Amino acid sequence: MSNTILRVEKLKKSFELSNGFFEKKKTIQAVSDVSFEIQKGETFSLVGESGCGKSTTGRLISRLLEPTEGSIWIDGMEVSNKKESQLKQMRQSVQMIFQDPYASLNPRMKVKEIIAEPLTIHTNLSTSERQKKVLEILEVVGLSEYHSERYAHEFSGGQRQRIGIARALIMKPQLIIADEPVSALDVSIQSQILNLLKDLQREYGISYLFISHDLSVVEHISDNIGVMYLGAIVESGPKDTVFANPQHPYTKALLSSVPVANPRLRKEKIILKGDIPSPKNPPSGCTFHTRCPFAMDICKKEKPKRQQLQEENHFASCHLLDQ
Amino acid sequence: MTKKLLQVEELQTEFTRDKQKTRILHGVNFHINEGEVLGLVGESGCGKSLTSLSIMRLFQGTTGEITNGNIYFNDSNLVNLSDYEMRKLRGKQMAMIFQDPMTSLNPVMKIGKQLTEPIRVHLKLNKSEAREHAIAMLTKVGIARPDEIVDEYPHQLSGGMRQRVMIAMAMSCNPNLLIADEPTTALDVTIQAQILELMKKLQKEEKMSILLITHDLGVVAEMCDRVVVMYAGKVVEEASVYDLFENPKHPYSKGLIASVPKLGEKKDKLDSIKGNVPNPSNMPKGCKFAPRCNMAMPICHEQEPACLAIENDRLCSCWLYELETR
Amino acid sequence: MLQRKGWKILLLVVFCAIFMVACSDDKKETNSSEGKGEKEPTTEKKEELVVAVNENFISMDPHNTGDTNSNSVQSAMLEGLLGFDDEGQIINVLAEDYSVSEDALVYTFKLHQGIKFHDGEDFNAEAVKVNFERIMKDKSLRLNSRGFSLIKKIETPSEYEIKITLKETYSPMLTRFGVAKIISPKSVKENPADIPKKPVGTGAYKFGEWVQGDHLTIERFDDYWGKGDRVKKITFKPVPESGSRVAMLKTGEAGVIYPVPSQNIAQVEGDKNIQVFKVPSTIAHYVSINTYKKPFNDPKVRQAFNYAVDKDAFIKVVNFGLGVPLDSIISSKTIYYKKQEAYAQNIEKAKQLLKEAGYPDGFETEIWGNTNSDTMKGMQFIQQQLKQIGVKVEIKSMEEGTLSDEIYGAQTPDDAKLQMWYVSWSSYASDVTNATKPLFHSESFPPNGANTAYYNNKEVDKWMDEANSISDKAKQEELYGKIQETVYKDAPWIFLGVDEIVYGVRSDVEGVVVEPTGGLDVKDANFK
Amino acid sequence: MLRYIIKRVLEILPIIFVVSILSFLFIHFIPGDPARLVAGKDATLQDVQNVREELGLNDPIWKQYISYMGNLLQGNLGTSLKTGLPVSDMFSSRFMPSIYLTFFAMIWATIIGLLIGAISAVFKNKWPDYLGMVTAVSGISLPGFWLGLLLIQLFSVQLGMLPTGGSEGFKSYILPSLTLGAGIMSMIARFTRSSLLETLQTDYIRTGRAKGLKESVVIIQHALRNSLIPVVTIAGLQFGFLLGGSVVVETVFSFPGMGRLLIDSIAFRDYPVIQSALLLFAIEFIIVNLVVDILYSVLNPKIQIQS
Amino acid sequence: MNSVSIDKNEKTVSMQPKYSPVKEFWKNFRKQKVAFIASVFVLLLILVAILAPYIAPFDPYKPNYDALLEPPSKSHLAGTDEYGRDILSRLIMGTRISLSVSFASVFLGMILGTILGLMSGYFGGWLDRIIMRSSDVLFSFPDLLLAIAIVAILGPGLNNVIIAVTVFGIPSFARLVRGATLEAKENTYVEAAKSMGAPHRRIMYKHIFPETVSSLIIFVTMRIGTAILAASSLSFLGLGASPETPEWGVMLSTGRDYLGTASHVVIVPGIAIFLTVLAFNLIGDGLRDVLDPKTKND
Repeated sequence: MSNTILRVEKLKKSFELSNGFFEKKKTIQAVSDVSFEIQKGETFSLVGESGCGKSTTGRLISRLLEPTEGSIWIDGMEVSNKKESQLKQMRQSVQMIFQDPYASLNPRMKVKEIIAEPLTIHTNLSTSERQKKVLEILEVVGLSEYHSERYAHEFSGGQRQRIGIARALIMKPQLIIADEPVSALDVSIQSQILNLLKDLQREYGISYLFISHDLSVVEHISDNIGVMYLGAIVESGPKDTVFANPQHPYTKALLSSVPVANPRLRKEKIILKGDIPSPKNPPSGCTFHTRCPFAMDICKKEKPKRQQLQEENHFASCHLLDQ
Repeated sequence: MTKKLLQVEELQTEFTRDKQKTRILHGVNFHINEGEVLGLVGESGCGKSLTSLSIMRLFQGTTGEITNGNIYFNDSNLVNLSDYEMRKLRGKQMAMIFQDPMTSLNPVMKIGKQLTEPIRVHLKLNKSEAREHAIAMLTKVGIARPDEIVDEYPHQLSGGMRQRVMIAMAMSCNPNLLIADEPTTALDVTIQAQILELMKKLQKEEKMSILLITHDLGVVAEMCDRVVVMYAGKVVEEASVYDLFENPKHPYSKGLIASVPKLGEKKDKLDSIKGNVPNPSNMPKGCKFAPRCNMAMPICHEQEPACLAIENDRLCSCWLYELETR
Repeated sequence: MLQRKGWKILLLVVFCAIFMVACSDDKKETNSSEGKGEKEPTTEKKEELVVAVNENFISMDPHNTGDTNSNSVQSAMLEGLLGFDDEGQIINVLAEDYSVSEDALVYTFKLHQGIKFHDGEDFNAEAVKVNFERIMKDKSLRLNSRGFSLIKKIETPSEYEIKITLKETYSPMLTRFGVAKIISPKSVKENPADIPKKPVGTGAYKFGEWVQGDHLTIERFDDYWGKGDRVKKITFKPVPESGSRVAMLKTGEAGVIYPVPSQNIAQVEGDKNIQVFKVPSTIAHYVSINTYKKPFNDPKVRQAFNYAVDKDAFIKVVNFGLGVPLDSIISSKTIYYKKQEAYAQNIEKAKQLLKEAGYPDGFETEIWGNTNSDTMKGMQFIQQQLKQIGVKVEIKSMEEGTLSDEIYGAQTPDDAKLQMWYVSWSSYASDVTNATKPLFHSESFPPNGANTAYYNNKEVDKWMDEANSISDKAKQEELYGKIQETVYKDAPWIFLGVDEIVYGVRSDVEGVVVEPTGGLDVKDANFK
Repeated sequence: MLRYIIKRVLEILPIIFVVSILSFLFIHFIPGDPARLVAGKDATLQDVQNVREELGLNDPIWKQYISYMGNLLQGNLGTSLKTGLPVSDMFSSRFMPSIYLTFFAMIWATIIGLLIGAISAVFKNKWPDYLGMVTAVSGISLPGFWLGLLLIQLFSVQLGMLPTGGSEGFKSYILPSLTLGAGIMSMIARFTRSSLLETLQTDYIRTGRAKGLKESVVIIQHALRNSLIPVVTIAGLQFGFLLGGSVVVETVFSFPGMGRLLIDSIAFRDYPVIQSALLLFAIEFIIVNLVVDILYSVLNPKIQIQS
Repeated sequence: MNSVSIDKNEKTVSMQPKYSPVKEFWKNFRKQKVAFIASVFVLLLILVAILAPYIAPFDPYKPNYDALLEPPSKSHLAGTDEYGRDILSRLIMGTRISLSVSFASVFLGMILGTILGLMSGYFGGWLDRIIMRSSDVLFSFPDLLLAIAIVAILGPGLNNVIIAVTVFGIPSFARLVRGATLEAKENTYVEAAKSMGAPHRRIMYKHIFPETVSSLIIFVTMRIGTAILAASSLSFLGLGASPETPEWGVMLSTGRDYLGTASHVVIVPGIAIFLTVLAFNLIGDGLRDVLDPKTKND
């Protein structure tokens, strides 16, 4: 168990919306049921479409948001019930990388300041010591001293994302939460960053919580994956198992929807009907039943339970599995 | 055998800022046949969207202008048409859909009104006829309750529905050419699959040509007959979709295809193209791809290669082949 | 969706409605103003006189009026037992005759008979009694505190005779009987709330309409008991902007304007259609100096100030050359006025006096005043003048309410922060008591009166008290002569000037008079 | 819709309540004793105290407030300390002229402002734009009272075309509303311009052009309405500015309106009048903003008013 | 670290001169010709304000009762006023007063408003509600009345004018900064800082406040114009500077009686106010074009 860097159990998050004084409050279930764990040095990916709660999950784990229910253990320590002042340790060992390399770097700070910010917050290092560390880490992510004196917006997307990675790396974290780190990048740059992330993992033994909507990217980088739909993980397991043998109809549809970059492999797709329901009023029972091609009566009424499948660590929540 | 519907020749487009002209398109050449889906791929900033805007001549409110080249569409040269003639074409013979269906519809105008606008202008139908036509179009693009949707506002629809409305609007006057600029980029995968399916179906039914602009090679592979690859304001390669994916010629195309992670493909490391896309105001000399090219030769940094036919229906703009064919 | 459209229409309708109301209203008014006939030259005799004044009318309640303009309007409609002539001296009006007892406590009036109020009520002793009792009872009325609270009893020996007994002597009482206009007893009893809005009196004109802030109209009362021919209708308009008033007179839009702003006199004086009248007033301008405080407790300092200020320059710079120097403690129009030898400007002498007082290099002080542009101008003038003798004056112009709080907030002379106050004072020409006692009597220190100079001279106090307790005019004159002499020498003020009132009248208008108090008398106004 | 309005009005009530308390405190906080001002400079202490007693100024402040509010709820605004007239009477002849004045100012400012703004945006960086913007910037840079004085000098005194003041007839509204509206006109012009420029950059405008619509149709039907949304908000907010500005303008033009009454009453510490006038101003401001909100929802379908 | 695919593509960066925000701003601002001229004008005004006692041709306080209300002439370029004082000299001295009053009140208002706005926008919740509701209430009183009330309470004088103008500027600043804060708060780098455990103070100071600066600069410039107008309006109503002060509003106010007879007394200071406010507004406009990303369109 000591090998587990992150464990999340029955995580829930609801937001309250109110339009004014006299309106009734509405609740949005952004995350309704998420449980998974990540081993040291491994990558776990959360994959799903917009509004499925994958980013919210990432923010909950990094404690940018307060979980409504459930627990989060990081390196054996429960952090979900701690106050911000008690999170100093966790703030150092868990770092984040964000989707938009344009918005996640303060345009008014020089690169060296950006990268050194965690050091400024958490350590008492002198300027020169910080500078030294910054230069080291720049080297690691493939930038040079020369870049450190410049502002982030002078760089291209790929370089910026490197800066973001350098910032996450400087505290030598155990876990990096990467929220769509490559989806804003062009393909040729995307592959550079993916390679860098993999190299860093190998070098430093970092674990990643990788959040993405892109199944191809996820397949490339992950060890384990969790597929989310409307706030819940509907299927999870080792990457190979899930990709080769998806059990949940949503996973199947998702996999089939991905356009394949090979004209010879054009195939009949499972086209889901309709749109993703709004989390403001999620469907009853299995939240997927409105779009599921195999929906049965029971799906409308009962929430399916999470089930262990044949292969190790492969879970799914679907009534079909009971048949 | 097949008739060319649109032919773009040496298209050059420039923007002016602070009295300085920046050329974004450096002579773009390609054509679209009737009933064909042509993919225009490239990374951000390569000028693919600007190519489409140049074809539609949608430069109002910007400083963009076409400074050279010809665009032949149904035998008329769009570059020479008056604004009035151009307006007659737009929405009628050439229609366009855009990347973001959220912002492409007017938020304060009912769907019906927005849909009937081109119908009334181009087909000269009266109000109720236009409305009926609009409802028919909505049905055609697979929108449930079309007669209610026409009286709703865009924000009441989901992203997928909005893109369907955009498609209905584009298709309403039965255009010969549909320019789809990243039509599914803003959509989720499952919705993207729906929209692509719809476009395929409509293309077959209406026998129109589509110019599909995208950065997603997967979408290209799924949709297109032929592909044009652009880099830094120029076409670097043109080939049938099969040829391109199986045997890309230009080093850029090669790199691009290799760097995409593909489902089911197990690779520890992805191939990638080093460096970054050059800044349009600061283009490298010679072949614009040379600084990033693994196979660059001295000449590549000096002189720009011409676009040459290297096989049947294949064009490539690279010194590797130019030297070969010589 | 229909709902949305419905709303648009509703909004539109509301907008249009407001527009139409606005426009229709305007049209009506425009028509009526065009119909006034002033603009179209007609040979017929004009029937409406427009009088433009500088300020809004405050109230039409004659027992509660403090402002000149309201008073002017009232005096055309309402009459008192007594009244004032053009020089401001007391004459009989509704009273045929009157007498005052030796001890100055009992006033007996014989009334005119056969006079009717505008509402048809008879004028008689009972009516007077009702009026006076109203004033006695309601302490919030201005006149209550001015004499009427001293009334012990009112008797009506016959229908046209009334006898009033005071608790203590109060020499301005006669003036008060002139000020206290008599209104119909019916309105006092039945409609007291209407008195400030539409008074009913016995005067030559009866109330027409009053659109607050815009105009007030009075109409000729054809059953008036008095003599004379007069114009049918008079409209008073408050026009505070000076330039506008002048423009109205020039175009004939107004037949009378009052006052003519001094800086504009030149513009109208040459006009043959316009007559400009200048009338000396009872309005005295002065700077009261806190004699209780150092360095002003030394009369030399105060005299030095008086020598430092050039009164002629004051009149030229601040008053546009209008007015006369204040050469006593009261204006020349006030009864018992006695001219003193004025302090002529003499910088050397002033400096000498300061030196004698121990301030060879002057000192710093401050002057207070309200935010009127005239006051501010006057204060600046004082500042400039005193600078010549090395006294640095800081100007503090305060908003009226704040100012009165600062001045009257001081409960004892020790509390007073006041050093100098630029102010003016006016009282009825017939009422010398009010022109002296509140200003110089030691009982009148703020907050109990306006003796802001904290002038304290037991002898002067005694003279004033004596004059107040008798009805012998010759003796009074003597006493007031001594008072003027003593106080003027003591210089508790910087004596500046007495205003001249200027009013403009179109040449075809006659019978318009301004009294020294500043009241405009239009009851005999007519077109030639 | 009706429910929405009722709801909004209900929301207004507590604000009005707070405003009433604040304005009450505010006027009693200003130094100055109305009793002294009523009684006059020469009054003795006893006189002043009598007046104070008679006017109810000796009661504790909370008691005065309660009695004021009690009267208010019965529709009685109280009696002026200065004139002894009912406050409602004093308002009745001044309220509508003020409303017309602000209304005329608002209307011309909106129409001209929109026009200038739209022309400037359409001809961006060409001479109509420069001209329009110079007008607009000048409009907000002119001191209102100065402009008023100059207008009087020119149109009334020199040319004799228009009356210098008063509220008689439409003509007398022209100069004051011109003066009052100048600032707002400029604001609206500038906001319209920038808002329209922003709108013209949007995707849906491009869509409109791609449909083959005429440029005029694109601008008028698609762009203008969208750019009106922020303009309406600004115009609403500026209304408060108008109310404040009317104080100065009414003084300059000796216009018999609420603003001048308020100034006069403040000078005299006429508590009931100040209190009621402030309340009226606040209510006016709130109502205008309510109207703006409704207008906003008419213009912007995204703001759905639930019925 | 050989395994990391290093890419030091320095060329794309190094070809450009080193970026500096100040230089960039200067480069763009110089292109705003009108604003540039306006700022030269304002700089001149500031210079005049500093040197006022040395360049004023006459003593601005010294009366001359023999030369009242003289029209502009060779000796008195802008004529004399109702005490025969030289209007030009008063105008020059007035520059000092008008500028310092408006600068002081705007900067005070900015500091207080910014603190309130930052807190309101950043923390949200009840604090936000209280701050915003109070500013609503302030807004629902016509601002000039507020200023009148404050001056009435505090008494007249320039310092109190500054306080009054400050107070009625606070809500506007608070709103502006709150808006900018809400926007800046949405930036991912704020979230990034939070995820690193940065304390609120650091986030507000380092990440959010700088984002509000450009809108603040624009607003401050415009606000200075408004403050000049407000201060002179107060003076016009007799509630501002003491009457002998050569403050522009006072000059206008005392001069208005002579509009018909000696119009230069009113026109000259009016033009001074107008031009100064105009200049600040033009600078504000120019700054907006340079600093505000929303209006930047190529």
